[in-house]
Amino acid sequence: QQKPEGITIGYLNLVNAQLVTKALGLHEKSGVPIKWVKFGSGGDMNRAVAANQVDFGGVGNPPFTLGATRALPYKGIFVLNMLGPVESLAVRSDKNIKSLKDLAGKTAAAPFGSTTHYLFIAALKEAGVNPTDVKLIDLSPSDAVAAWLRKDIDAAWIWEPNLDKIVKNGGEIFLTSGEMAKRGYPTWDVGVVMNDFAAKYPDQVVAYVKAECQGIDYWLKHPKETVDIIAKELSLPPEDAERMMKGTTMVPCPEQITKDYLGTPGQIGQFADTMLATATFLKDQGRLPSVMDRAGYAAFINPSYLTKALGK
Amino acid sequence: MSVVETAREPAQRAARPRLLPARLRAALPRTRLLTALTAATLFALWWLAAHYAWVNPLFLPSPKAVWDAFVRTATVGYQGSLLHEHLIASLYRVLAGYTLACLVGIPLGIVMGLSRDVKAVFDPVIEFYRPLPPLALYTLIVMWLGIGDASKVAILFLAALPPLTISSMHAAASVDPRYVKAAKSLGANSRQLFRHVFLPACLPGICTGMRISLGFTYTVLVAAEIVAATAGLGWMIWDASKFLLGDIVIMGLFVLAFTGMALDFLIRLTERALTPWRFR
Amino acid sequence: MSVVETAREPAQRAARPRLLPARLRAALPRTRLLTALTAATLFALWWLAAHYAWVNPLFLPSPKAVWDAFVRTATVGYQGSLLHEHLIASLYRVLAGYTLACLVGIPLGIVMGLSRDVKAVFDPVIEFYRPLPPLALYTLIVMWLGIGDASKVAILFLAALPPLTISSMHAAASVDPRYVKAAKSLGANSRQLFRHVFLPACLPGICTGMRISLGFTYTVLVAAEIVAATAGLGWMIWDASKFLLGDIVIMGLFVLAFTGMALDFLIRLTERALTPWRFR
Amino acid sequence: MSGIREAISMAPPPPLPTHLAPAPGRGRLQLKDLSIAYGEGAARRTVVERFDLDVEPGEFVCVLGPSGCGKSTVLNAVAGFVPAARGLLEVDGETIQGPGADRGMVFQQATLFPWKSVLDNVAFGPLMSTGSTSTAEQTARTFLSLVGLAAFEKHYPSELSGGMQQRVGIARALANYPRVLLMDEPFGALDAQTRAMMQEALLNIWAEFRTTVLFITHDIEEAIFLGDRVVVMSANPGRIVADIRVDIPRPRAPEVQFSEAFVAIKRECFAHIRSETLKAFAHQQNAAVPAA
Amino acid sequence: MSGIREAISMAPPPPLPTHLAPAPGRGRLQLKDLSIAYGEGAARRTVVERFDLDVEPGEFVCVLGPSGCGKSTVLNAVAGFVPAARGLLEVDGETIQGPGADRGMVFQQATLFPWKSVLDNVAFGPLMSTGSTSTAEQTARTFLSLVGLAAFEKHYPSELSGGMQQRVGIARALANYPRVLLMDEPFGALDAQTRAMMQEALLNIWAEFRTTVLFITHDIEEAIFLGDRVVVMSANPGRIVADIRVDIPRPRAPEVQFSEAFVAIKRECFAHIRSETLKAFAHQQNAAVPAA
Ligand SMILES: Nc1ncnc2c1ncn2[C@@H]1O[C@H](COP(=O)(O)OP(=O)(O)OP(=O)(O)O)[C@@H](O)[C@H]1O
Ligand SMILES: Nc1ncnc2c1ncn2[C@@H]1O[C@H](COP(=O)(O)OP(=O)(O)OP(=O)(O)O)[C@@H](O)[C@H]1O
Ligand SMILES: [Mg+2]
Ligand SMILES: [Mg+2]
Repeated sequence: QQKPEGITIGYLNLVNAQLVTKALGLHEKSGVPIKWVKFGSGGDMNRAVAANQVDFGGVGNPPFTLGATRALPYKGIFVLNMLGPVESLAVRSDKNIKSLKDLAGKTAAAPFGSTTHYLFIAALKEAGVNPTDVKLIDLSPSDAVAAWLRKDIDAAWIWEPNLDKIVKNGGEIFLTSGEMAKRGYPTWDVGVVMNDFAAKYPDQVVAYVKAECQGIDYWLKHPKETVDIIAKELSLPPEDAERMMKGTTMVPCPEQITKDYLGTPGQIGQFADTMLATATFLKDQGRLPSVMDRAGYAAFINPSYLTKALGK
Repeated sequence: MSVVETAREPAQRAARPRLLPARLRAALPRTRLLTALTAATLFALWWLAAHYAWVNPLFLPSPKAVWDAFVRTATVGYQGSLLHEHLIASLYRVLAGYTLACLVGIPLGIVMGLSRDVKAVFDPVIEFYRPLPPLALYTLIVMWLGIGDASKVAILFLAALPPLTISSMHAAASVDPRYVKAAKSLGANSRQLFRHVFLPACLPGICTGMRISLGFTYTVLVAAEIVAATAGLGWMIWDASKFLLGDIVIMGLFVLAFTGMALDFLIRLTERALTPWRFR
Repeated sequence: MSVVETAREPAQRAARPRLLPARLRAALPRTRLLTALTAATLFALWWLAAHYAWVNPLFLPSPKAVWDAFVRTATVGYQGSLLHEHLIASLYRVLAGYTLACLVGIPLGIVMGLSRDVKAVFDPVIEFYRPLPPLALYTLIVMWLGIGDASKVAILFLAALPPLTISSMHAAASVDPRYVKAAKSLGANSRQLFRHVFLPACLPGICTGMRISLGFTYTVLVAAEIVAATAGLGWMIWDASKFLLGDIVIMGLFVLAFTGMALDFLIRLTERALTPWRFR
Repeated sequence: MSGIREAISMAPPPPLPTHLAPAPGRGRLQLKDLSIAYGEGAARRTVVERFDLDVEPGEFVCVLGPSGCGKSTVLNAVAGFVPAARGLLEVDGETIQGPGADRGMVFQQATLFPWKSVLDNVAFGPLMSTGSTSTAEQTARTFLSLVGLAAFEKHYPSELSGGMQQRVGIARALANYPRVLLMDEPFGALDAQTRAMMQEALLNIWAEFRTTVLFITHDIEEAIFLGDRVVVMSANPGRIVADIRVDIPRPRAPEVQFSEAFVAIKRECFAHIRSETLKAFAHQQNAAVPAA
Repeated sequence: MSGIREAISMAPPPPLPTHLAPAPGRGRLQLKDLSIAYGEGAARRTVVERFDLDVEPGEFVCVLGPSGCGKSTVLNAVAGFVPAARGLLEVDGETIQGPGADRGMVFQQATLFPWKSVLDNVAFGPLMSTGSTSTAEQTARTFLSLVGLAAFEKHYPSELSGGMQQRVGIARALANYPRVLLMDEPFGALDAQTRAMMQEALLNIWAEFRTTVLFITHDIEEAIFLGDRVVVMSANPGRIVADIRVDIPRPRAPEVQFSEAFVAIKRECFAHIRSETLKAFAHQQNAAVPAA
């Protein structure tokens, strides 16, 4: 089995151990030239996948569900990160918002198509609030800050580092993505590989996952150094980088193949359930024409490379 | 019939073979036929590409799928608004931004054309911001004007302004001074000069600027609507593209294109109405 | 000095009071002074707004912060590329798309101007896609051409094409037939006619189109670079705005504006070089 | 004489309304020791120098001269567009301060407003002074009939031939009842035949409406055919070198050009003009020869 | 005669190189029973009818006629731009098939190429035929001297006066050694004095370079002053109504216009032209009167 001439890795504009892997050059150690391409959103990543422009990538659960339902040729192979307080719903502290019900009639923002958009609707539904009672608008995190400062919006479910700007300007954290995960709505980003690439170079995929696992280990063992890496990679102040790290959960590789995450080949874990839930949500939203069953989504998760990498 | 040939043209016309009877030829001029043929060919290619899946159907849905999306959006709606509501929301923004730009840009341009001093003040400002992509300005504008229609209208306004101002300026600066002389020697005072001579003399140039400006403004529609919109053609396309809804995207593109052509046609009519002497 | 007044102008000039000695007046014409004054006023306003925090510094950083961002980006870089690397990446894309558009659009436009049949085939296609916002096309283009430079160049190409084609078409269609007649009666054959008469006669119109087109192409830069770029001014601004790095955004806008004005200047020079007879 | 009327379908002009009748004795034009200069500082150049001209009310004076000798400059000074550097400029004893409706102007290219109909063009002057559209249009109709173009009132200028446009231009200038009519090569852009027609038409109009006319031309025959006097100017700077009375009785038919009196005056003008022209050409040519 | 040479600073022309000497007997132009029509179907209108003209080699023939009578149409037919509906069109016995370098053309507006220098404009014809820039430029220099503009070879046309432009236009046409020179009101846009200068200059050039000339004009004096023959055309459709031989000896000075022979021919032409013009005007006016 030969090695590929080069590998294109698409990575997301957010904080996780992949930045460590990139900064430490862990993939480059395999000797294959690596091209790193940064994507602003999972939607852009999906487009690149559809155009067969990357070999590896990363997407959040809504774009992954979307891609799976529309049969994009990729598989989820490891957990990039679980989203905790790095993504939170912040509300205006002086508006006396005690429960989600108090948001009725207020204007709130979330970037549509993102994990927070999904969580926002889910949270409202769970609290018995009709989502249409809240004026939910599509704003990117930076625009949400601008709108917040102008007092155009009273709540926003966005992520760091912009979340902090809202909190510092009269906002308070009301609900975090981590809490939603505990209530059964986990949100995550998953690393994916293109089907063609995996079929041609399975060993390379295993090596890739192995290197990612090293990055995760480094993150967990050397938080201080990681802060510096992240700050440098994203051109952010270290405080922001540190806060963002704290809000993001890295799952050690051995844990990833438990039922709470990917599961094992043949017995896919909770990620498939999340996908099904997300698909149902998107369908309700009118943004997905149809929904597959759980098995359909499970077929898009392939933990076998990870098990091989872990030597099991 | 080329310009290179025009010198011989009128007489040669007589020699052209006539394949169709006169009445049919009048109804179906050659160029119309060719245009129709082009459209038909492109459509056929699209149909074939979709039918034989030469292209991923996610991005190039079949004509049928696009038509279905059209019907669905027109009757059921997309994200809570019917197609015509999206259209109206967009048209309102475009026309509001454009009209405002006309109200500001045309007088400003005229004054700039008349006075070198005023030009010296405003010209660098306009030349400076003109090359800036509207997308790059957009967070700043949200900050100033919020997430309502105001910020969208402002982006469209900013896009519409430079072509209007620049062409009004040129129009005003190039008014034939002989008309001014003639009017003065006929006893016109400054106010009369402006109203009866200056303004109509500038109108053709201003109309051209209005046409260019409207076309340009229209291409900024999506950029203007990606912020906090809940309806609008541009937003619909943007939103649908996030969710890989190719049929909605293509359908939206068609609606945009036809609306754009219709607006261009309308402004040509306006031009005719405003400067009838040029079309006699 | 207004056009309305031109009729009396030359003689009145003598009567103007002279406040500055002749040499100073020559070096500092009134309009230059006014322009400098405008720039200074705007700068002062900016400084004051930042200093007294009239505007949230997240969105309007102080001139000092912007300058620091400039120095930092120029020496340390932003996201792995130095400022000049961002600039070069963007210029490369703009010029590649634009050059391609010139290579396609100018000949196509000329042929369209010469032949009604060719015009009938291509005109509707161009008129159809012209109003489409580049952002709306972007999903499709990324899909066709991927995330590399090709898709960015393609978006810029598509933006550059219509103004070039349309103005070349008008230029070709409005070549004075008397020149053609003169050349023919001097014994020019078709090839010579094209090279010695037709092409130079079209050049002024084509140059105008080239200027308009480059200006328009430039405003599409951010839209072209928002997908999967790793360098480029447009991408830098877009990426920085996501992280609310106002200093980088504003710095980027300045670089964009100055580069845009420099490109415009360059194309004016080219115009002069290509059509020297118009500048005597 | 009847030929031209028929050819350009001019009805015999309606009798002028009494208020239109020329005020006798109005329209005396006096230029005394007039000098005009262009430019500033070192570039200042005197274009017209020591120009003396007295025009009687109702007189038709033609000014001849080589190109660039300052004919238009003098006319523009009378019109009030160019100030005199020195000397006196008076109409009926009033010093000329600036452009005004009392001096009507007709230009070489008919400067009709393309955006106004023929009627509105002619009504322009009356509208400016009275402010009433209906009065202005009524006056305009009278003058359009006078130049034989009543049927074209709804046309735009671009729909008329060059000669017709010039006739509208004349009507427009006359509709203001000017004391002096200033004409700067009004027929210079017309072909020879149209030009001849227009000359006859102008004389017919002037016969009805005896205003003072200052008429500039390059064409010796035109000057003699039209004028009571022909004034010949020199070049660099423009001065009067000859002032010739044309004693050919009116009304004049085109055939007068073959009369002895006509040919005699023509000979005289020709001699003056030719020497001035040769001087002017030599001057021009030398100025234009490149340094290279 | 020396006046004009000095005035436009024309050196006495260099003796023509031998290859430039006019080929004797070349340039016979024959139009027989020529008819030309424009338009198609119902709109087809015959503009020129039964036009017969024989021009000897080296003869200077002027065509006079009212505006719109078809003068340009005939010229365009000879130039090869407009096909004949009927009849014969021959130069030296060869039927005219299309435009060609053997028939040089000079237009009313000098159609110099604004993007070429004066030299390159004149060199255009030779360059087209020889393909060699240096040969072409050499020829062009000869002809520029011929028209007295050698010093202006590097200028662009827009930097020249109207009269100079026309001289370049003539040099450009001559540089092809045409058998026939076709001139369509070449001096129509010039002022009277420049026009007179240009007429003299043209006669001087033609004296050196005796090519056949077909010269169209509105101006009776111009036609008589220049031509060996004056042909007068009627309007609607254009036919020849008079063909008058001008027996005034050459070289002609401008003063010939006062000679008896000249005035006699002028009278004759005038009578023809005037009646034709009145007809043409009446026709035009009726056609133009609006339905409204
Ligand atoms: N606005 C001006 N500024 C400077 N010089 C001028 C101006 N107008 C005219 N001149 C110069 O004044 C001189 C006389 O010009 P003017 O137009 O009066 O001549 P003209 O006799 O009317 O010529 P033409 O017969 O060509 O119309 C010319 O040398 C001209 O170049
Ligand atoms: N290309 C054409 N198509 C149709 N009719 C034409 C065309 N060119 C000329 N005509 C008509 O043919 C007639 C003669 O035109 P032509 O230009 O030969 O006249 P002319 O004698 O040169 O007039 P002028 O003295 O005004 O130049 C006119 O009635 C004109 O309208
Ligand atoms: Mg003049
Ligand atoms: Mg003609």
